Amino acid sequence: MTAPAGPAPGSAAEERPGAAEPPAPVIELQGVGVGYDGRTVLSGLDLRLAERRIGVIGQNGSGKSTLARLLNGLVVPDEGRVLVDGRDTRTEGRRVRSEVGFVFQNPDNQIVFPIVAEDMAFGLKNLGLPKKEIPGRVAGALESFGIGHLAERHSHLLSGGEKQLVALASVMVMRPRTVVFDEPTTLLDLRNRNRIRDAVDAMAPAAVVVTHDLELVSGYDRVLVVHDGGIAFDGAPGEAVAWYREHCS
Amino acid sequence: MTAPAGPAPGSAAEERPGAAEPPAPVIELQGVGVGYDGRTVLSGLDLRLAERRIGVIGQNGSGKSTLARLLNGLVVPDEGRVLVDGRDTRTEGRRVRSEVGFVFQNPDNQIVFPIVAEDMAFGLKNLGLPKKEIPGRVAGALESFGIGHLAERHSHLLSGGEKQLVALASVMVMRPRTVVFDEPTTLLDLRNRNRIRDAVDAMAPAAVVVTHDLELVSGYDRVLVVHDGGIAFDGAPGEAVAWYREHCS
Amino acid sequence: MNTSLYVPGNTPLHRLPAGAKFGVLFAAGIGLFLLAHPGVLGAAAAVAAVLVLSARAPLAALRARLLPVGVMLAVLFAATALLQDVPAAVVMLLRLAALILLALAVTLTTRPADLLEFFERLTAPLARVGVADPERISLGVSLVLRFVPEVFRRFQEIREAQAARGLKANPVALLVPLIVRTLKAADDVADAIDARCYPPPRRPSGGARTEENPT
Amino acid sequence: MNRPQERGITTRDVVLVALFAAIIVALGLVPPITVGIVPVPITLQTLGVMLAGAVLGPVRGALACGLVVLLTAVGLPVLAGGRGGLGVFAGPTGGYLVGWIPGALVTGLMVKYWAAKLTRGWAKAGAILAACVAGGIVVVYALGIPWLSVSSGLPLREAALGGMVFVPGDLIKAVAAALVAHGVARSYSMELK
Ligand SMILES: Nc1ncnc2c1ncn2[C@@H]1O[C@H](COP(=O)(O)OP(=O)(O)OP(=O)(O)O)[C@@H](O)[C@H]1O
Ligand SMILES: Nc1ncnc2c1ncn2[C@@H]1O[C@H](COP(=O)(O)OP(=O)(O)OP(=O)(O)O)[C@@H](O)[C@H]1O
Ligand SMILES: O=C(O)CCCC[C@@H]1SC[C@@H]2NC(=O)N[C@@H]21
Ligand SMILES: [Mg+2]
Ligand SMILES: [Mg+2]
Repeated sequence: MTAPAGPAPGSAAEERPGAAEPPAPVIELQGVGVGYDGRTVLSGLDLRLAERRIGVIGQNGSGKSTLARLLNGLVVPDEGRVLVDGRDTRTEGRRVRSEVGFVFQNPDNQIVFPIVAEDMAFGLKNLGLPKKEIPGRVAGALESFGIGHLAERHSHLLSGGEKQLVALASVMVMRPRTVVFDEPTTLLDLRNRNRIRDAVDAMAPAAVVVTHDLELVSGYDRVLVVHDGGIAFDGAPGEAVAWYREHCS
Repeated sequence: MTAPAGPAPGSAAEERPGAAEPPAPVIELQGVGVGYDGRTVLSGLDLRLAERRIGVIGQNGSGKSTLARLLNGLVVPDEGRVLVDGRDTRTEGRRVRSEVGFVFQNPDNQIVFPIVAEDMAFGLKNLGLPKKEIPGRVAGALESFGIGHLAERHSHLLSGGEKQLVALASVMVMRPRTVVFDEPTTLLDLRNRNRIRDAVDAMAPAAVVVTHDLELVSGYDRVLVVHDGGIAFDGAPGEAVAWYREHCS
Repeated sequence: MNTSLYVPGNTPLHRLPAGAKFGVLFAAGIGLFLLAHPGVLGAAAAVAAVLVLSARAPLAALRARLLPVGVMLAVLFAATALLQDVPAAVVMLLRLAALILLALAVTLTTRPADLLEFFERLTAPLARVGVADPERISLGVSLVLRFVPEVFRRFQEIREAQAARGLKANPVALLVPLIVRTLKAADDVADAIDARCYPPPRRPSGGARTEENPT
Repeated sequence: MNRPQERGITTRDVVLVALFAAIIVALGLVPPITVGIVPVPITLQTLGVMLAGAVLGPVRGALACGLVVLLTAVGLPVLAGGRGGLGVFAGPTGGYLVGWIPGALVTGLMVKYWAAKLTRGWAKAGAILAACVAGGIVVVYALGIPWLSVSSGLPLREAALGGMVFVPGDLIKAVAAALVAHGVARSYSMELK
């Protein structure tokens, strides 16, 4: 019902490797409301996201995925607007999506071509990158996640963890400045989950991570709890998780 | 690599409600080996399962789902045999499946009828139950999980948690003596996960639960760690989880 | 979505057995094509419309269902009027409207389960000579109803995933993962069905299926 | 294979047939276009018919189409534009609709016994295309055009000429179906049946 404003956005000092990263784009939600078939999912949302690691938690159906999709224009608001570095996601969707990448829960959805390298190249061709540059970029992205050896493999025959890493690489190859993750570790075991966690922690772009895995966000700069159509809590990870455990289980 | 035999099967005393349960069927694996397309997944497995709550953990691709499917004859071994109360799953598959129910990870793929009540009735029809008895049994099973109000709803419009409860109820309505679960909570949030956990804890039949959620199995009688084609550890939950954390992450 | 066409309720049409409704629909289908009198056809269409309304379906659902049909009929009407003449077009319009509304009335008020049972009885003679297996047909039918919304949802997920990678909508790029995912899902669905002891024990009049373990 | 033995049509076959029928139905949710004066819609569902044969094989492909036809017959709105019911069979598109069944069968036979045996990528894709054209166009039209003539009262020649408006669209669909089927075969190996 009520949506108590949490403490001010986290201010945890950052000591991440590769500190020379470009600043994260500023994502602003102004009076945002979204509904499906007339049923309101999120309403009156005002948010300014600029931290490098932001977690989003909340119950099934609370609207986390909807919020995530708003950030790069996959969903456009019914009311209000979403600005990424001042660009409206409604009118400049394609441009916004080239800056804000998205990794989904189920990597199968993202795979278009059967061979890993082919699939990654496909995304770059769509960006209009010169042909000559593509193989280098693809190899580089795969290497940076330690999966160079998968380049010629069949995407659909990879293990769950490998697939998720490939999906992540296929987004990173496009050099987004922020990556939004919607439950990237749900299908994974401990080791694969840790691989993804480490990959996310180490990567240069900023990240917004939607997850049910409350440990994942423990070192983040800021955590939002989505509840009852709004952000019910907004603050440091420890307090956010405590609030969520108390109010939502 | 090595598969040290763990300590003897757990012996934790049981204090579960509804203690008048029928004894769990005894499931025996004798020299079981399984592979797909010539690649060995499990080999030389000898196991005797008779505890009321058994957990199975292990890495992605280690063969947990394969092991689970062996227990009710959905997969039959290439070598050796699986006996449920002395019945071979290869030759008496149908009979075994009426005693050993199965709940899958993804409820989207196990609810096969468009209306909830129809889906519940499906298994009962397959058991050859007289038509008149079906509606009563269906209503009873739904009530026992507190989801009587969902009977006439469209399956595809349920939330993830509701779907998994319906899937569970549609197995329980067949009155199995053991239920095998293959990661029943992976797609769920905290609250829905707890609903499923509580439902599993409270139900009368015995349970074998495959999961990546290590907390889920903490109160179980026995936990198996599947690794490198065999059972690498077999014992009490705390030790099994510790072994898994140490060797597999 | 087509699975939500059935509207739970307790109107007289709901209570009528599925077989009777289909019998009437079938007979009407043939009858309406033998008739060509606009008055009679108009009356039939009116009766059909009343039957649809008697199902007490939400108006929004009805409108969504009837709109595309209306457009199709309008085009057909124009085509027939141009190619032949207006009276012929009127006859065609009333005839098809009557049939479509009747079919809709049946769909709105018949539970898929009842519909399936009716198929089973309908195909029983075929089953006896081993051509069809009623059990399998009815399972197939309900699976289609169950999975159309699922396929649609997956389609949207895939389109979204591709848009997020900057891809423009491309039917080939959309369909390949959709079909691969569907083929993979089929394994899980089949397992879930087998796990619930499918197929049912053979009935005395049953089909020609070979049981895994007779007795 | 370590699944329990089952003879003939397995549960998995039933599920594959049904799920593919669901894809064909879902393709009908994309709004159909009606061209000119010929009262038959251009629909993406024919793409699904070609795919059913090419991906599942002749028997399962034909069964998937048969299931869609059955659902239509009992009055479910499974065709493009939310149409269904016995009226469709009596209407101008009834012949095409019934033609889907042998159409998928022929496509499936050609893919199974010819295209699938080719090894070079482009040769295989070309053979699948030929199979889609033969089954999804030639066979479907062979039933569709005569019935169009009967139900609309047009002479056969005019009906055939009118039917030609679908050729460009159907050729594009055949190319798309061949590319998709080829892509699927590369991603997921499955025996055709
Ligand atoms: N495309 C859609 N059409 C209709 N309703 C939708 C759609 N997407 C989401 N919803 C509904 O909106 C609500 C919020 O959905 P959303 O997916 O954002 O929740 P979530 O917090 O991500 O849940 P989960 O933890 O289960 O992923 C839910 O009630 C859902 O059913
Ligand atoms: N039907 C199949 N055909 C071919 N290979 C298979 C099949 N099912 C499983 N496998 C392979 O067998 C191995 C074990 O699979 P299984 O599904 O049992 O693992 P799991 O422990 O359940 O993994 P996860 O935690 O990801 O669910 C994997 O390498 C998998 O790729
Ligand atoms: O929807 C119907 O009423 C049946 C479909 C008939 C459509 C035919 S099939 C061949 C040709 N190609 C099209 O795109 N439409 C027609
Ligand atoms: Mg979500
Ligand atoms: Mg598994």
